[in-house]
Amino acid sequence: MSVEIQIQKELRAGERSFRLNISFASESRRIVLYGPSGSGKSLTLKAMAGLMTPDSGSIRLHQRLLFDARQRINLKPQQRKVAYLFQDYALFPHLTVAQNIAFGLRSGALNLSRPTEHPSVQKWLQAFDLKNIAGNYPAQISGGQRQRVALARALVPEPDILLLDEPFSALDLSLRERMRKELGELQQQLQVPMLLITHDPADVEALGEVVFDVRDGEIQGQRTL
Amino acid sequence: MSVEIQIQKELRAGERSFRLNISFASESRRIVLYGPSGSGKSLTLKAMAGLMTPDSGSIRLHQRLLFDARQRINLKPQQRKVAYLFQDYALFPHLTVAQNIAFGLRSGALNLSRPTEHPSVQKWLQAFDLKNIAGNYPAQISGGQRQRVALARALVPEPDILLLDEPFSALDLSLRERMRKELGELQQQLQVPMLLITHDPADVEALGEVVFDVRDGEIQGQRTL
Amino acid sequence: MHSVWTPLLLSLKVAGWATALNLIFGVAVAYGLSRWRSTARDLVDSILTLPLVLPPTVLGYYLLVLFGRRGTFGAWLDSIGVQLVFTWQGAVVASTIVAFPLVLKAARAAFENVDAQLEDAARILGVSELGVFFRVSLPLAAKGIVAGVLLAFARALGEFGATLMIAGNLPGRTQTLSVAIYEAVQAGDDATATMLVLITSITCVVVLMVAGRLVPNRTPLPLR
Amino acid sequence: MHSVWTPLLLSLKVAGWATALNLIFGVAVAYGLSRWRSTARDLVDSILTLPLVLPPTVLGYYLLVLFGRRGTFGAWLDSIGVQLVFTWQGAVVASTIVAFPLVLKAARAAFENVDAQLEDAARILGVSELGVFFRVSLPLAAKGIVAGVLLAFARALGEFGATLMIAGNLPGRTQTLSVAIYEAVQAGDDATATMLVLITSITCVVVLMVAGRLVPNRTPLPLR
Amino acid sequence: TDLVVSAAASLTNAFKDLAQSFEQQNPGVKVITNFGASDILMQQIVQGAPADVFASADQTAMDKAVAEKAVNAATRKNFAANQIVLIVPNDSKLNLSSLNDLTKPEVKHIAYGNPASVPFGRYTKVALEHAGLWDQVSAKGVLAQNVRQSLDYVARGEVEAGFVFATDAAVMPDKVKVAVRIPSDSPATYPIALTAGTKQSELAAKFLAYVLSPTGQTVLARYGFLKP
Ligand SMILES: Nc1ncnc2c1ncn2[C@@H]1O[C@H](COP(=O)(O)OP(=O)(O)OP(=O)(O)O)[C@@H](O)[C@H]1O
Ligand SMILES: Nc1ncnc2c1ncn2[C@@H]1O[C@H](COP(=O)(O)OP(=O)(O)OP(=O)(O)O)[C@@H](O)[C@H]1O
Ligand code: MOO
Ligand SMILES: [Mg+2]
Ligand SMILES: [Mg+2]
Repeated sequence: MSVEIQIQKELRAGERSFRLNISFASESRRIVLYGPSGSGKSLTLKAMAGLMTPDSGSIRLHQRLLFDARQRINLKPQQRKVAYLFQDYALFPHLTVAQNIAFGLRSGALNLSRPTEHPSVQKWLQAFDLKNIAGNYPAQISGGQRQRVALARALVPEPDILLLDEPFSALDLSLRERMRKELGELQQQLQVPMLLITHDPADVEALGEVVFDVRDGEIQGQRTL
Repeated sequence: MSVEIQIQKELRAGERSFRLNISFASESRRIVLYGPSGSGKSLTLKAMAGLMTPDSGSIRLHQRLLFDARQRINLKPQQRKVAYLFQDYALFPHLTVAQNIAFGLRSGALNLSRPTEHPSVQKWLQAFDLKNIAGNYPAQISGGQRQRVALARALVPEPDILLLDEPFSALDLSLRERMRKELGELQQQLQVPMLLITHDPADVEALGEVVFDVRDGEIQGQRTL
Repeated sequence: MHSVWTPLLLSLKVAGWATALNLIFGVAVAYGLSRWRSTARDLVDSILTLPLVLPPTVLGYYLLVLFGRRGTFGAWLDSIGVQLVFTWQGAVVASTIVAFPLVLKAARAAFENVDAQLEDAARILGVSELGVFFRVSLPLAAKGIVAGVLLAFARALGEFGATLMIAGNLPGRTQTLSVAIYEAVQAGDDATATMLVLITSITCVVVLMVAGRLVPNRTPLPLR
Repeated sequence: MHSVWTPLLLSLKVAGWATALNLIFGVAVAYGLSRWRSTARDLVDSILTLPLVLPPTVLGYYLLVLFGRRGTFGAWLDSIGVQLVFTWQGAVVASTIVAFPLVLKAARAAFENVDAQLEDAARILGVSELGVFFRVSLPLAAKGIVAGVLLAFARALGEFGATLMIAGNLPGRTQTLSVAIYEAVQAGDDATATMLVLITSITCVVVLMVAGRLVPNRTPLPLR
Repeated sequence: TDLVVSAAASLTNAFKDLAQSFEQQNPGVKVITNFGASDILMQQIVQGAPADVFASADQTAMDKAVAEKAVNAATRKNFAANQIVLIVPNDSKLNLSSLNDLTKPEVKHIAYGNPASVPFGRYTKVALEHAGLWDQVSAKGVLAQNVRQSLDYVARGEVEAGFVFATDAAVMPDKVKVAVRIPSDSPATYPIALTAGTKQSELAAKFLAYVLSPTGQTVLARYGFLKP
């Protein structure tokens, strides 16, 4: 199994509580999570990335155990080697577009000194049409530009899995198409699984092999395309 | 003319500069701005709301002059009576969903004391399916929930114009349809102009009468549906 | 040695007043400075930091010159019946001035950290500038401001250099805990000094901890 | 009266060292506290604020007892050839301790204001905790930290109570500007006092203004 | 070589002068003065501060230093004396001419040193106890931390009267005037001694001898100090 997840989590906020109880497994390398707003899609991705610790269950990626409540295994986000596109981007406001994209290329205490010269930064600046804003700060760019920067930043470190939370929602149709193609090619080339949250049927068609329907915190169904 | 805008602005960021030169006028009450990422749609809305001061030009709403560079007229955001949905929501992180929605109901130094009891707050909590998260803080809700809260907050004060920057981008299809309907009805009822930025052809079809194509900071064309 | 209650209560009264005054003035000036777009801003800010850089005794000396019966300002105060020298009100003035920069700097940094877009969002919703201040800027800056105010409280509680100068050392009337501690240490009365130091320290820790809890912490619990 | 240069340079040396030490320790402790999930956290924080609440002279007395040759710690320092009493290094220790809470509180408030999601974003990108600290938390907290550090510098420049106790008042060796001002005021030498006060004030304003400009201000220009 | 001399604050001007002339007579020697309240200087020395000579404004501080074995008791000598005086602002209209006048209701505040911690306060207390006025006066007391503060309060007219050393009263003849001289049967004598920890006792002893020498005594007399 390339991805195997089976987790429970109770979230309390104010008087309300939300119960997440997700379990699915798939050999497919192109998985789409589909479901209404507030159903638990983003939380599922967060659990995989190590940003949310489930109360119980386990998460397995290829044969690697990322999380297991019973065995008390809980890899740090750093060790999980995932690419994660935050639904609200989470760009570093104090770094330029190029520095944001290059961020994951160094794991130590210093930023890459000349980010625009690094080949993979160049590649994604080119691919996502960000060249002319490479020196700008996040506050100086448009919504769609931010989303593209966030995606490029996530993809640069060449991860073991791609976790993408609505990666194209802020983009116009032609850009969407172009980026779908880029992303599809990257995924093929890296041969890593991709978990995608989207509301756009065109994304499902172009990038999905298996679609899991999420509803009220549970997987309610599964379709293979 | 219900909306008449003709503005110029030069934006510099780092070595790059972007020139905004927007001019259009329309009697229509349902206007869509359509165009690729980074073309100047959000900036145009910001200029109308009074968050960006153009270098030259003027903005007129019904017969009211909101901005005129030559006459040195520049109404404060407070005086413009616009509803504005920020592309990135701009929810108040220290207030609950209900308090966020009720924010514009009071203009003084205090928040409304029992926001959930106010009829228009109740109405929008209901209409946008936010009832059960009314007491939660923005950090505790999902992306789509945030977008709906932001939209409800903008609509509550019953404004003279609706400026909506991709209001449904984070929503699933069925919710989108439902909200389109609600919004269309509100607009009809208030009889105020609506300026909508969207990438979704279904939005254009359902809510647009006139579509202006924005490209590289300029209006490049106009279609009437 | 008097009972320890008299100086303790006096200290709390003086520090409490000084803190309250600084909360109002410090926050107001900080907000003004953080919105003021002018190159003179940093100069004014630095000048307002000076009470911190002058040795308190020296500051107290200048206050005495200013507020004393023969000082220009003091003569006027005297004529309206206000007496600062040798009164606890004098101690409040001294402590307030000494602690002022702490609130100012903290509050200014906090205000400048508030996302301007949120303030704009409030304006568009028709909320007055006063409303923007009280409903957006202030609550979002609260954490930083409270940190500064607590520092100011501690500093006011510990102030004795300037206080000693202007409020004098009138046992039971203007002898604050700090002054009493100073006395005890000077007199080599280590036992009393230690006891007083413990009392001040405990008071301070208790006040800081209670006050720290009064600010609602809205940071959501992390999910892990 | 010596030339004013000697005490001025000495003051800058002492305040500079004290500021540098506080920058390192204050920021480190603040970061630790801001990440530490424990109820003891606020207690530790309040206790670390105590140097502010003790009258400096009293603090100086305790430092003297601790670091003096007869003190446990002082005896050990003596055995390795370090002498703090009557040396400028003693003044550094005193100023550092007195100003420590200013950096601590400011830095802690600043760190707690940093969006935790941004730190998580960095972790997911494989960046080590050290990298997260230096590349995300620290730059985003910089504004608040700098505000605190500048306060600490001003406070260290103005410190004389504790300094006088442990470092003494040795012209040319431990007589800082503040101590010299104090002495001039005591001696009734108003002219010298005023001159020295002006020098300190100008020095402080200049240092604060220059330092304030060293931090890159990344707030984007508002569009209006 | 450096010689560190810790001397009472009231000796500031006189000892600066002495230090200078001592340096002239002994080329290569640098006298480093450390002026402060006698009790603070004593505490510093007790805690092992590297001072060589201690000159105190009264016997109590020196006694404590001796008891703590911080000074070499054998070298202790009285080298000067001072007088406690009651001063009033120059423009005072109260006509105070004896200590008894301090009980007048017009006299609201009286400044003097804290007997618990400063020598001139201890002298004041002794004198007032002697006159049987301690209780009445201390009810109006404003405790100064040192002579100068007491002097300053009087000079500014913040208090109606105050006690200071005669040597200090002489510093501001245009602002304060002496109302009462305390009878000299309770003289304020200043002791000096070498510290126990001095590493250059020879040079320190030389300085001590210089203070006691006719030249030294002349200098002290110039600043208003009396013979011990
Ligand atoms: N920190 C939190 N504390 C409490 N409840 C939370 C928290 N984060 C999310 N929730 C709740 O959990 C549910 C699932 O949230 P999640 O973000 O996974 O939704 P989603 O499927 O991604 O929706 P969307 O498409 O709107 O982004 C929502 O009802 C949300 O309100
Ligand atoms: N504060 C700013 N300073 C400088 N340039 C800016 C600033 N804000 C936006 N820009 C630039 O202006 C251009 C138009 O931005 P705008 O936000 O209007 O785009 P948009 O049409 O809304 O795009 P999107 O669909 O991606 O949100 C972009 O190229 C952007 O980089
Ligand atoms: O000379 Mo003293 O020690 O201030 O009384
Ligand atoms: Mg989501
Ligand atoms: Mg936009």
